[in-house]
Amino acid sequence: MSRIGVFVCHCGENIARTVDVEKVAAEAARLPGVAYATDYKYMCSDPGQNLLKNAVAEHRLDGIVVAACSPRMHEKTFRNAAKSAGLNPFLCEMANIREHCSWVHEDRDEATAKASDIVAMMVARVKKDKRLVPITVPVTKRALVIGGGIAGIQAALDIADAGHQVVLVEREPSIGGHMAQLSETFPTLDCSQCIMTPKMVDAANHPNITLHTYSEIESVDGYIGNFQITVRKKARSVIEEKCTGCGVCSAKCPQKKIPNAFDKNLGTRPAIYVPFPQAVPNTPVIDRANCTWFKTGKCGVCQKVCGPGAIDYEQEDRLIVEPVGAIVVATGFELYSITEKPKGSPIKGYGEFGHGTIPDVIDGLTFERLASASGPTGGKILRPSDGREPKQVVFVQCVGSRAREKGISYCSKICCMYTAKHTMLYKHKVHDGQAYVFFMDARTPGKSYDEFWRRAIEEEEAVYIRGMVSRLYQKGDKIVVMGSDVHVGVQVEIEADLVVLATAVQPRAGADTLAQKLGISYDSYHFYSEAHAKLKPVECATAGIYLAGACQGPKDIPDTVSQASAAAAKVMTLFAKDELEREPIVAKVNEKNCVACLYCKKVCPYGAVEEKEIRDRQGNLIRVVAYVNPGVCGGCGTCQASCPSKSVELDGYTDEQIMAMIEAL
Amino acid sequence: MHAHKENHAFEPKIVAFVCTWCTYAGADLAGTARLQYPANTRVVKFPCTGRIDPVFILRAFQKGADGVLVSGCHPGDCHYMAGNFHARRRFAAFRALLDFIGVDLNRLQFSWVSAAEGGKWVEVATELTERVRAMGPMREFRELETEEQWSGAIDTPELQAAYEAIP
Amino acid sequence: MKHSTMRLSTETMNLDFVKKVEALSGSSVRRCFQCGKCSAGCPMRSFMEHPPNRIVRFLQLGQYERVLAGRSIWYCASCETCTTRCPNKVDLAAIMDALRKCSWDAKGPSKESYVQLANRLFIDNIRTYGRQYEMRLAAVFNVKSGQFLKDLMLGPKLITRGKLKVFHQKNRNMAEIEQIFKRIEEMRKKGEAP
Amino acid sequence: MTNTAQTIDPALYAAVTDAIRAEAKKVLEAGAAAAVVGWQAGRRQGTAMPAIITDPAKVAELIFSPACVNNLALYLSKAKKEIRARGRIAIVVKGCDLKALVGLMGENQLKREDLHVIGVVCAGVQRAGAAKDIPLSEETIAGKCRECTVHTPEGADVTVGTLPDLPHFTPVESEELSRLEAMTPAQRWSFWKEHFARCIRCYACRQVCPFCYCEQCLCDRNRPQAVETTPRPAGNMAWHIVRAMHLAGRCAGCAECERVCPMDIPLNLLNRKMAKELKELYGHEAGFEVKEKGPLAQYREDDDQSFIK
Amino acid sequence: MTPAKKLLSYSYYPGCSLHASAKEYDESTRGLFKALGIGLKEVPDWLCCGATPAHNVDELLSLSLCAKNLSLAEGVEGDLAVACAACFSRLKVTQHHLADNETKRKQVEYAIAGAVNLQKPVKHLLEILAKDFGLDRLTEAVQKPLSGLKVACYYGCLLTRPPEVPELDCVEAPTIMERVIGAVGAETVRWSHRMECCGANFTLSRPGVVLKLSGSILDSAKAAGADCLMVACPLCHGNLDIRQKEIEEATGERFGMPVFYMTQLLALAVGVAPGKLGFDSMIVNPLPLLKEKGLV
Repeated sequence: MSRIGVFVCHCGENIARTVDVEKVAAEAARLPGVAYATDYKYMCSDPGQNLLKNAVAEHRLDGIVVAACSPRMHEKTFRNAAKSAGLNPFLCEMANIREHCSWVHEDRDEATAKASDIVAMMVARVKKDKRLVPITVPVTKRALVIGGGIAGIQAALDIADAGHQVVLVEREPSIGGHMAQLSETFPTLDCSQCIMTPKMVDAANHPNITLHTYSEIESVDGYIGNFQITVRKKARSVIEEKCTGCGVCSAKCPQKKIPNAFDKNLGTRPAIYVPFPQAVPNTPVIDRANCTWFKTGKCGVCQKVCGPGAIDYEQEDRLIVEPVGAIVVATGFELYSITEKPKGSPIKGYGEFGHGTIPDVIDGLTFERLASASGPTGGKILRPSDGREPKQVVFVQCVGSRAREKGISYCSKICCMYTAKHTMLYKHKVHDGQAYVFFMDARTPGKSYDEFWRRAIEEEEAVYIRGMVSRLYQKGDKIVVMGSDVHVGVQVEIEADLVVLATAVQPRAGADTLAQKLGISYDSYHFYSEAHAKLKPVECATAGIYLAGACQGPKDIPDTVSQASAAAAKVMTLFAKDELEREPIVAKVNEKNCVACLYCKKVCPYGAVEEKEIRDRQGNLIRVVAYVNPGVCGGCGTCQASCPSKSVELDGYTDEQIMAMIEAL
Repeated sequence: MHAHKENHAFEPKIVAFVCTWCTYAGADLAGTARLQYPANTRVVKFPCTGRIDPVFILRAFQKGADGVLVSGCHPGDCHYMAGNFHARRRFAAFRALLDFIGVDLNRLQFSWVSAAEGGKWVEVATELTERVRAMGPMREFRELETEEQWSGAIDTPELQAAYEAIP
Repeated sequence: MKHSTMRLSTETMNLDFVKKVEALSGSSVRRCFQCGKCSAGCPMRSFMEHPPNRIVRFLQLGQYERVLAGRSIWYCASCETCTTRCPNKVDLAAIMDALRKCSWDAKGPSKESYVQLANRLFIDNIRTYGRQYEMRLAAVFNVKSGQFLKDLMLGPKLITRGKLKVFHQKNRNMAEIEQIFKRIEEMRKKGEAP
Repeated sequence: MTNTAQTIDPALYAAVTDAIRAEAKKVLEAGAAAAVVGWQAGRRQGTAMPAIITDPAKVAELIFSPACVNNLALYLSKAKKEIRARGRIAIVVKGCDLKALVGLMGENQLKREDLHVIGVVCAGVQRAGAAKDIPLSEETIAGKCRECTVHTPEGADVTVGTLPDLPHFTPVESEELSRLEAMTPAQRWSFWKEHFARCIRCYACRQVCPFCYCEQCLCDRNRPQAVETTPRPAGNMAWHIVRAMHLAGRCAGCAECERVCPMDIPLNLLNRKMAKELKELYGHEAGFEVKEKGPLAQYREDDDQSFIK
Repeated sequence: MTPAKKLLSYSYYPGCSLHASAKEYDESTRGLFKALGIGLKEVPDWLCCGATPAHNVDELLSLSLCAKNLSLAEGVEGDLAVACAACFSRLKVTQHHLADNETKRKQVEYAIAGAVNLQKPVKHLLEILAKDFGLDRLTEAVQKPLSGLKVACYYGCLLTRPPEVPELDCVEAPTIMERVIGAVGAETVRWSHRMECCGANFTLSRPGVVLKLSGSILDSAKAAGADCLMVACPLCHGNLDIRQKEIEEATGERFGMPVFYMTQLLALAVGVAPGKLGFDSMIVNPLPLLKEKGLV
């Protein structure tokens, strides 16, 4: 006969107001196998937990049901209490009579009856509970950071400074990300390159950081503490070890007119190139699609001029396997494009803004390149169409953002501030120019942010018009902006020389594919999902994977850096232990009954099921059975539901436990 | 005390099989938001809808449930990536079988309720409770429990009395 | 009324009217966040006393009198530019239709009688002839609106170019047309249709 | 294809019998198979029973006749499992039996390379209780054979026999299925309730099913007890529901369960219904090709979920 | 390249205007289709679609009228070809709307005492020419290329709106008219007011509106260097052609810009006799322009 203790919590008034807790305890006491039942005002308080611990000793309890709040709230608390009372923590269960009962029902009799039922179900369950021992797995104290923008660099530096090895993987030929493209940064207007470049160099030179640029994640295996990452190092056609970064190859390359994506195609670059002068590593890459050698088999100039002989046309992609214990995902964002999207894409372009066909309608990042001292115009604001200095510039905010019609309903968060910054930069560079901004709401929460926005209006004389733009069209060499001012209720028409659209912040293309490789979840826009919006903002629901920066949602630089450091701190917390404990909610195979139909293997989302051969002492194969690798098992139990003979059982959710609950109804 | 409360002649027993990550959390959210719904639902928590064996549904009906609710994460949101996709097929087949056996499928509800959908949990639980209330008790399985072999019907006064005595 | 203080209370905000408009139009009113894109592109804005976004704003505040009393709703050309470009999928063109119907059913407290008159004659024409006969439409409009000389110069020009038919044949579906009108009236009488 | 005669010409069976014997002799003598699983004449006139022949001299015992109802796949999945230890086995299969073999291969119970499959062209077999030794007709042919689509097995190592013209038979099984589908749930419930109430839980259906090869059946377990084991209506209902569910997407329709049922419960109706549903839902048909994953072991992200709120 | 020639045949809903003020649209449509070998059979005793006035004040009436026309069209084989942009929009909206809304569908079904035909494909002439017939075949059929003629294609409001309903082309930046007229050799101009409102049915009640809106359309087309406008809607045509003189008087600017129905130009290009295209019923005489370009 079991000796179960039942502890009914009042939760102050939260439960006791609608549930007659004394009655629940009294009825519980009458249940078979219950040795002790009581109620208490706050079970989770120190005295409450002591009450529980004393009762375990006094009544020699071999199982506990705490009828209180949701197990999601306090299961850990009470299991720890049980543990310190000498009881296996998995013999402690919670009956949720708050969230599932007292808070959702008003009738006291009904709520009390329901609470008693819930307690009875949990008592029946706890009788079938087994003692479980947490599983320990060793931790590989090496971290992978995916993405070499400011988020990835910050996270990598923090982890490396703490003394751990870091593998930093970047898709582009250079690290730096979007921040390397920016001119100045709000709200202080310090030069982006000046604060970014030193960090890039630090990351590259750090003894604990291994840098893989021009590389992508091929596959991810394993689990927290024990991931195996396969990195695809794309063929650079340049041997990194040999290259000195002298730049002769780029200078001599006969292909010069390739649009430079880093400069938003405003400038050009050769076929063998570094994306920008401050690139890290300063090792060029051959753009094979545009290289004469690769297109025609003729040329070879770069190879001829390279002193160290670093050019290798035969180079192939390489796959490198990196064992790591934790992963920081920092893949960043890209800007929404107003061009017409292919059929089937949920995102629509802006036909009313010309679908991107009007040359002097540009996006915010293009404006950054125009304003950047290291940009294609040397920091002069010049129109892409004719290179003239625009005297009337119209900025339009919320293009794509907050527009459910266009497939995006969220606020991109950074545009209000960078548009204010743009008006200032413009005014600083074109003193006789006038900036106009069409906006819906100015969202400027943040330290010194609102003051910054006000400064754009009050001191830099930007004209802010509250209202949206219906249409843009070319008229001669001007762009007619048809907008409205909803404050005065009139239509506004501006003949602009340049129009800058603050287009929406979106996750990187391919964010979903990477998420599938990592086994992390993402929202309908493909932003990665954190485990808890408030309390676990940098953790993924998948253990051992952390998020930093705009891949999780639109973020400005201060927020991104904070989150990157937070993710790094989480990695360090993980690395502070040599071994990890995890809940032993894993499936086990009853080898006696298993007939190896391998239904379990077919449905396992984790690939945790293997075939195991049972041999006799002579080594003859007797039969094959299924085997669940407890390190890989995620604990979903799909195998058990699928197994015809129930020869695989999920600890913590066995058929016995569940049937007992159903039967207690 | 509660003037607005209606007195029903029949209070159905509803068993809800839910996954811990989405629907259980959604039901918690309904609690946190103090949304009200009928007190007929009894929740059995699973790690994932993928763990829910059709046998449990059958067992619940046999043990006196008047309605069964099965609920988990929306497709694509499964904490275990694909548990709910497997569950979806399994339940599609199982409900076809129950229908063919002659169980009124209005007593069996499947839903996706995410951790954020406290309101939807309330809606689903309320709707099923009220629908089953209108249908009356699940007599079919309960009658089977009372019957002995070879007895096609409750045709003796003793059996009738025994049936009436079932709570 | 135009400039008087808007006193807001649950009594002065007629939200039932808003719900009716939402039901008739099949479009949410609340969803609008007043970005003003509708007004920016509205070809008829300069003829209206309230720009389209303000019409929606008045509805959000339950101020239906201000909407129905104005001429804005009758100056909407149903070009659907607003609906097409609304970032929030507010179907303003349908809301305008719904408002006109409300005004029409209430026998029009609006100032804009010419447009209403033209609409009424147009629909009467359908009921009587099954099709439009522009000559008749224009002539009756001018008589009823008291603008006997309007477009006087255009008429003969059009007739000589065969553009206005002076005579017309009866449509063989006339009885059915009448039935459609009758059944709609009947449904409305029974409260089965809006 | 249709003939005007009302019976099936028995010449087919005699021809097939000869061919089986020749093939069996060949493979045994050549050592290509350690044993041949087939049918031999039963003790009573006009009956047949399974046979395992290892001696080439005894191949003349093998026969094929309308009485060869047994699905021999059973003899590889569980009944005479030990013979598999002898090496490669030759097995004589009708089209419906081959479907079971294919299913078992998909479930890792058999390997194709371990088998020498002798497919026989089959025009049909007898229904249970039919008069023996007369040509098959509307009166005597088994229900499953009336709508058979696999008279000629595909994918065997050798296939023997030529299909004669067949008379038209009433498709009683699909008619019965449609009749049930047209009923109200309450009517269906009382239909099944009456049938299941008769069940004596002899488990002949389980014994004869090639797919019921579990070491321990869920329904025999008592910790926890998922299904009541005594032959009472409640447990019977549960047993038949669990059985149908476990066979869903796997059962290839040999209808042996129904044939062996001493209480005449129309078990194959349940199997047919599940097969039909899974075909409609997921386009799955059991037994035509070796599939690594059955319909309930895989999914598509866009599977129907119209029944889920 | 060219797909195998197939015989195309359509049921035809001309709409009220095409029997009156826009008769040249009707004539040229029939002429064009005959020349291209496309069958066209008028729906007998069709009714007015209700146009803008009906849905303006009485949606149910508007839907019922269109639904009635759809069921009348059921009797005539082939997809329903519609010339007038307004009728096209109303018929499409009716199908789109009633497919989604069961309540309204029931009401309409009661009003017209029959089922609503949601299946009959409703197609604008442009769609038939560009998609069903094909631009390659159109080019092949050209006898008199319109080379040298600079055309401003004017879409107006209802050819592509409301979004998601007509599915004719991109709702904001359509090119179907340019592609069709380009296929017969005309030059098209890039201009800004292709989809601005002309003032529509205010032509009767508030002509002042029309003068302003249509005025800016003409202005923009002229500034872009167009010789003429091409339209696919009788109402737009009315405002731009019939009222052009008044607009000139009001603005003091001289346009003299002929306004063609697209079928007139296409028919001319495929060799239909100019006399059959109703050029004489246009208020702004197009003949001088056509003579200048050597097209008549």
